[in-house]
Amino acid sequence: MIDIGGAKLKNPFMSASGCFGYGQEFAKIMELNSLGAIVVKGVSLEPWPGNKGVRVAETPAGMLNAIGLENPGIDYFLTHYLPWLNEKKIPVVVNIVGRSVDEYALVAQRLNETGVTALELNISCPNVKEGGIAFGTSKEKAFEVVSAVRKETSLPLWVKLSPNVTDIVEMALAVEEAGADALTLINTLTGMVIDIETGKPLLGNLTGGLSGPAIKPIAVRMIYQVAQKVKVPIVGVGGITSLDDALEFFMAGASAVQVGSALFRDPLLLSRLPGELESYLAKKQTNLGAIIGLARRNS
Amino acid sequence: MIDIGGAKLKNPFMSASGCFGYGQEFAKIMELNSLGAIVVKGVSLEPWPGNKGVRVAETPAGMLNAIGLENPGIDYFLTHYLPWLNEKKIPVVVNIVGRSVDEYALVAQRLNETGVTALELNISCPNVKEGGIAFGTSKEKAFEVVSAVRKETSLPLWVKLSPNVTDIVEMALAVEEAGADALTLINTLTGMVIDIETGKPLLGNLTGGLSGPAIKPIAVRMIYQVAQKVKVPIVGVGGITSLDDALEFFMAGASAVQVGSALFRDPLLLSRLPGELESYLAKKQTNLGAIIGLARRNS
Amino acid sequence: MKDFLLQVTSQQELVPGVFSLTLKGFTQEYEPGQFVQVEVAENYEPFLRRPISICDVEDNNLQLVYRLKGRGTKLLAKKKPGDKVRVLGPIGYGFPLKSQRATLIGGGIGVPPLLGLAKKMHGQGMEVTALLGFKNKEEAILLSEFAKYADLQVATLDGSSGRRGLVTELITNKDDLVYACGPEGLFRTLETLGVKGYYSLEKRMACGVGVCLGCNITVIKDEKELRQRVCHDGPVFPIGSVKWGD
Amino acid sequence: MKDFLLQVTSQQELVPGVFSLTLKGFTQEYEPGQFVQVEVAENYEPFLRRPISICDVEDNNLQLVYRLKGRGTKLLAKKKPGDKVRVLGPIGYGFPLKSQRATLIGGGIGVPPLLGLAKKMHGQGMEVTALLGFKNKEEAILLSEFAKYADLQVATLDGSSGRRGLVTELITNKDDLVYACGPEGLFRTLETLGVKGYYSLEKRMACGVGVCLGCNITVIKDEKELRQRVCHDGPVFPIGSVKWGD
Ligand SMILES: Cc1cc2nc3c(=O)[nH]c(=O)nc-3n(C[C@H](O)[C@H](O)[C@H](O)COP(=O)(O)OP(=O)(O)OC[C@H]3O[C@@H](n4cnc5c(N)ncnc54)[C@H](O)[C@@H]3O)c2cc1C
Ligand SMILES: Cc1cc2nc3c(=O)[nH]c(=O)nc-3n(C[C@H](O)[C@H](O)[C@H](O)COP(=O)(O)OP(=O)(O)OC[C@H]3O[C@@H](n4cnc5c(N)ncnc54)[C@H](O)[C@@H]3O)c2cc1C
Ligand SMILES: Cc1cc2nc3c(=O)[nH]c(=O)nc-3n(C[C@H](O)[C@H](O)[C@H](O)COP(=O)(O)O)c2cc1C
Ligand SMILES: Cc1cc2nc3c(=O)[nH]c(=O)nc-3n(C[C@H](O)[C@H](O)[C@H](O)COP(=O)(O)O)c2cc1C
Ligand code: FES
Ligand code: FES
Repeated sequence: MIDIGGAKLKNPFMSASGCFGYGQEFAKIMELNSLGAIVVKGVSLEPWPGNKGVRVAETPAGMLNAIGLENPGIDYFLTHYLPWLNEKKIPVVVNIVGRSVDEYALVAQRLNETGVTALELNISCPNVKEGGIAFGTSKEKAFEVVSAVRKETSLPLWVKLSPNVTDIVEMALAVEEAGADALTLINTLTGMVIDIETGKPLLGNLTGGLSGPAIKPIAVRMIYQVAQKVKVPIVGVGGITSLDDALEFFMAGASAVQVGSALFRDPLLLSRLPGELESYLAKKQTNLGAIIGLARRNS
Repeated sequence: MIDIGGAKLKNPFMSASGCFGYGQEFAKIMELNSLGAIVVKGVSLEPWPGNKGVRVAETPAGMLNAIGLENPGIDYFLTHYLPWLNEKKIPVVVNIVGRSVDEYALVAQRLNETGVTALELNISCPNVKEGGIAFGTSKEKAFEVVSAVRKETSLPLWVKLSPNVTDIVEMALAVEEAGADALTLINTLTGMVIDIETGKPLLGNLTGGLSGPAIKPIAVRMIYQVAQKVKVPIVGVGGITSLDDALEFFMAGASAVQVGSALFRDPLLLSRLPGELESYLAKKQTNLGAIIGLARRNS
Repeated sequence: MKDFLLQVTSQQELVPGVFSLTLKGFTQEYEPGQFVQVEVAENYEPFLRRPISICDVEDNNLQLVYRLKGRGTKLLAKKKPGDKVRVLGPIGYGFPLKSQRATLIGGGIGVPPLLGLAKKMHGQGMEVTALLGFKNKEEAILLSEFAKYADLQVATLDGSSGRRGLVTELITNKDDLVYACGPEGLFRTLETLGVKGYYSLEKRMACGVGVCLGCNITVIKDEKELRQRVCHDGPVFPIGSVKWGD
Repeated sequence: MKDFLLQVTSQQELVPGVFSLTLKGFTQEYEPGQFVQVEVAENYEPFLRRPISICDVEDNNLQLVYRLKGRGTKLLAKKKPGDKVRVLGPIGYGFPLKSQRATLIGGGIGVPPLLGLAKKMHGQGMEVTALLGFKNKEEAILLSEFAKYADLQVATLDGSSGRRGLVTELITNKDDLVYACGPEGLFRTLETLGVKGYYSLEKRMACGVGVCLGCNITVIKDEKELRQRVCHDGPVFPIGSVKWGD
């Protein structure tokens, strides 16, 4: 058993939020039970319609998405998706999105006593009440939203950081101080693709979030830097496509990892990873604990 | 003729600093005259030895470099490289690096009356005098170093911004106010590769700068955002491998572009681009001016 | 739905720029109108799979007909017999069969998925009319195949084959249930004409299986606006149900 | 130096995991010890070219011998006769010929570039001894080729071919000028033995042509420390001149 800030997982592999829906589609092609946990698509207080126009674009070794956090809201999640997931006895981590501190807090509150395993705050959302600056790019705002949610929940509280910042360590320390039990690193980097045929940005939203192998070196670097400074465990995410990639994340300091856009090209990846890790550990006669943070201890 | 903050170039294609040396090697396989300008490897006041150990690593659709700005210093540059370049009558843009405001200013001063076409300040260097924070990640420090150099030179002054910041527009506005004649966007993103065989970061310097196609969507986004806010022209760089890529940069708002790591896989790319652009413009019956910023006007 | 590693048995250029690829070992049942997600490169360049409609399946041989567009289809066209290709499918909901007569309307590269449909309808004893539209004679594909299963009529923009004009001008019986595949303009014309039936949509996709919400559109059902995924809830939707430009 | 688009004429697995690739149309003169930068994929995955030493050139046919290591060499091994490969070269400075007698010392995958050298020396009427070291008999390559141009002696770690032990144990004449290629350990042993001559270095490269400074090392020349690029100023350096671990 792996313990990520109080959440107990049977293996360190999870789906990344927004890349696995609420589990029902992938259940048709794999055993959801092979996952350490499912991290569901971001859930907000009310339903969000998301962005108009083209929402995904391919980029070199990656992609942009501008879904705009479309989701049916917490009530619908609780009545339509969670019961099914609970029945399957899979640990569920609920990714939470909001446009104000209150919205985050209210969603968190609604998840008490629902049997979910952990909360993951996606603080990359713009704070509409205060000028639209994302909670995830200001350490004061991040501190504020995490503190507010902390008051509402005793569930394991993970906070997912945005890489679009000058100093990731400062952000990590702020949310740790505010009461986060674990950190998820990293969300997407903001990017743009221009369609040279039309001379316009391809995405309806103009910009989108860059994910996939392209961002892996940035994720590994941020995890390495943050792991040296915080005491809480880190969940690594960003460009993982194979066990070798996951090992880089563990060695950088992640205690568990999430796989996102790689599932779009290799939908069975998450069903293979736990077994591949076991074989690797057996062959090397070691254990996961010895690998986590190895690169920091070695250098 | 293209005018980039007072620098006159016959076409909008340049080498990116650090990816073309001082021109002598590429001169063996191509006509240097086909370039709009050569941007030379960063030059400092004294010789810098650079980093130890492995200095380059391949990443998905890109690479990391941790050269550590090795260079023989401004005196050597002036006596050994510049005369040869001047003889060839190629516009030379000198990329300047320093560890303190004074170092930048002194290098700039030495370049007066030398016939160079423009200066490009690489402000991604750490400010060793003040705690090692890079000039390029603090708008106050960026303002300070650009102002100091501005006082020493009447040459066209380009400032090359680091993408490792929360708010690229804020940085751009600060250096514009400090007197920059043009902005170069973007330098590399900080990343890390871990060698899972040894369990150590692969690069001697631990982290390195990510370049190549992987970062293209981030460069395009930053150029698009900055072009809306500044009056000075923008030189785009980051992941360009083809004319199509360059067109994205022009449409985002770049008036000229630089090509860096793509030269390592396609060394003749820069010799083809000017002709390809001409054919494209002729076919579309348009001109470069009409394309620059098109995506901003269209959206 | 299953992730198959299939072997190429044939790759043929039907007309310049349009290829027919046959892959053996596709052992799942499918409904015409469903599609597959094709991995075009073993490394992640390009990164995403490509959605391609199922044209036909015969003896577990999956036939895909696709037009060269960008990098992905270019790489697909390089596959040779013996090469392996990863294919996830079948995906989505196909065309529902609801009557004894049907008019299939295909435009350009929208024609292929209607072939399997014509074949299935013909097999069930239905009376099938196939109206196929192309730019010109040089781009007309699959005509002899359609002729086996349907009363075939062709329109080309330049009149080089069949009637000159738009494929929708071939419609004579507006009461037939229509099954359409082609560009958005064709679908809008069908809506204007007021015909009933189904169309098969395209939208840029990432996952192709309903988890990323990259392909969402708004659909009107029972006078209510619903958010639907083209990949998972479609790609076939009732004519007139889609809110365009969303 | 030129950027060639060469056609594969043969691809052969010499021993498990070691391939010999021949490409036609390499029309430039070269010095043994020089290398080429090979583009292994047409798209940018992997992104960088791979440096491979020139093993031999005969009638403009470039022969490269390489060992499977990671993604790049794996892709290279998939090239078939008729495929085109981009190759930039020849790069760097080769082995200088300075005497009438020479001992070539190769270890493992360091052996191939010495073949062209042996051939050239033999062609100039020099007396050549070739000492080649391998892990075992199964990994021994190019023996019959070397035998044509040199007095050949082999060592293997397990004694399965030639003498059992390190290749450096085969050295009898310490006065010969030595030309070495192999792992760093071999080079350090040569330095300890105090022999004179040249070794050919490897370091991770990006550009391979001297512009990125990715492969810089410190070299001692006339008692002064110099920064040199393995790709552009080497890959051949005088034995004893390199400051290791830099
Ligand atoms: C459900 C569905 C079924 C399809 N069936 C067929 C078919 O049977 N035959 C056929 O020729 N084409 C079909 N298409 C279109 C086909 O998917 C695109 O032509 C193809 O993805 C282009 O890839 P590319 O790399 O060649 O082009 P690029 O333009 O380089 O592709 C770049 C990105 O945009 C996406 N993209 C580009 N055009 C389209 C498009 N029209 N629809 C969706 N995504 C697109 C690509 O998938 C890729 O992610 C279908 C599309 C969908 C959604
Ligand atoms: C001047 C020179 C000449 C060489 N000649 C030969 C030869 O004749 N035959 C042969 O088999 N090998 C030779 N090598 C080593 C060869 O370049 C590497 O084995 C090869 O690049 C590995 O690529 P990969 O993608 O298979 O491995 P990966 O490990 O996946 O490569 C990842 C990255 O590391 C680099 N890299 C990995 N190993 C080495 C290495 N040993 N040296 C330099 N870069 C490396 C790759 O080029 C690539 O950029 C030579 C290297 C140099 C520098
Ligand atoms: C289509 C898509 C939707 C996403 N939705 C969310 C989301 O709702 N909440 C969130 O925190 N992250 C979301 N992400 C970010 C991923 O969870 C992950 O952090 C990022 O994609 C990097 O990982 P990857 O490279 O493995 O995809 C989304 C990513 C993608 C590609
Ligand atoms: C090997 C290497 C060395 C570089 N050296 C410098 C430098 O000295 N000064 C500088 O401003 N940028 C330097 N850069 C950054 C490039 O000029 C460019 O901004 C970056 O690589 C992104 O462009 P690209 O993706 O086209 O390579 C270097 C990049 C590389 C790959
Ligand atoms: S493409 Fe992902 S939901 Fe349709
Ligand atoms: S590899 Fe670029 S200088 Fe040697």
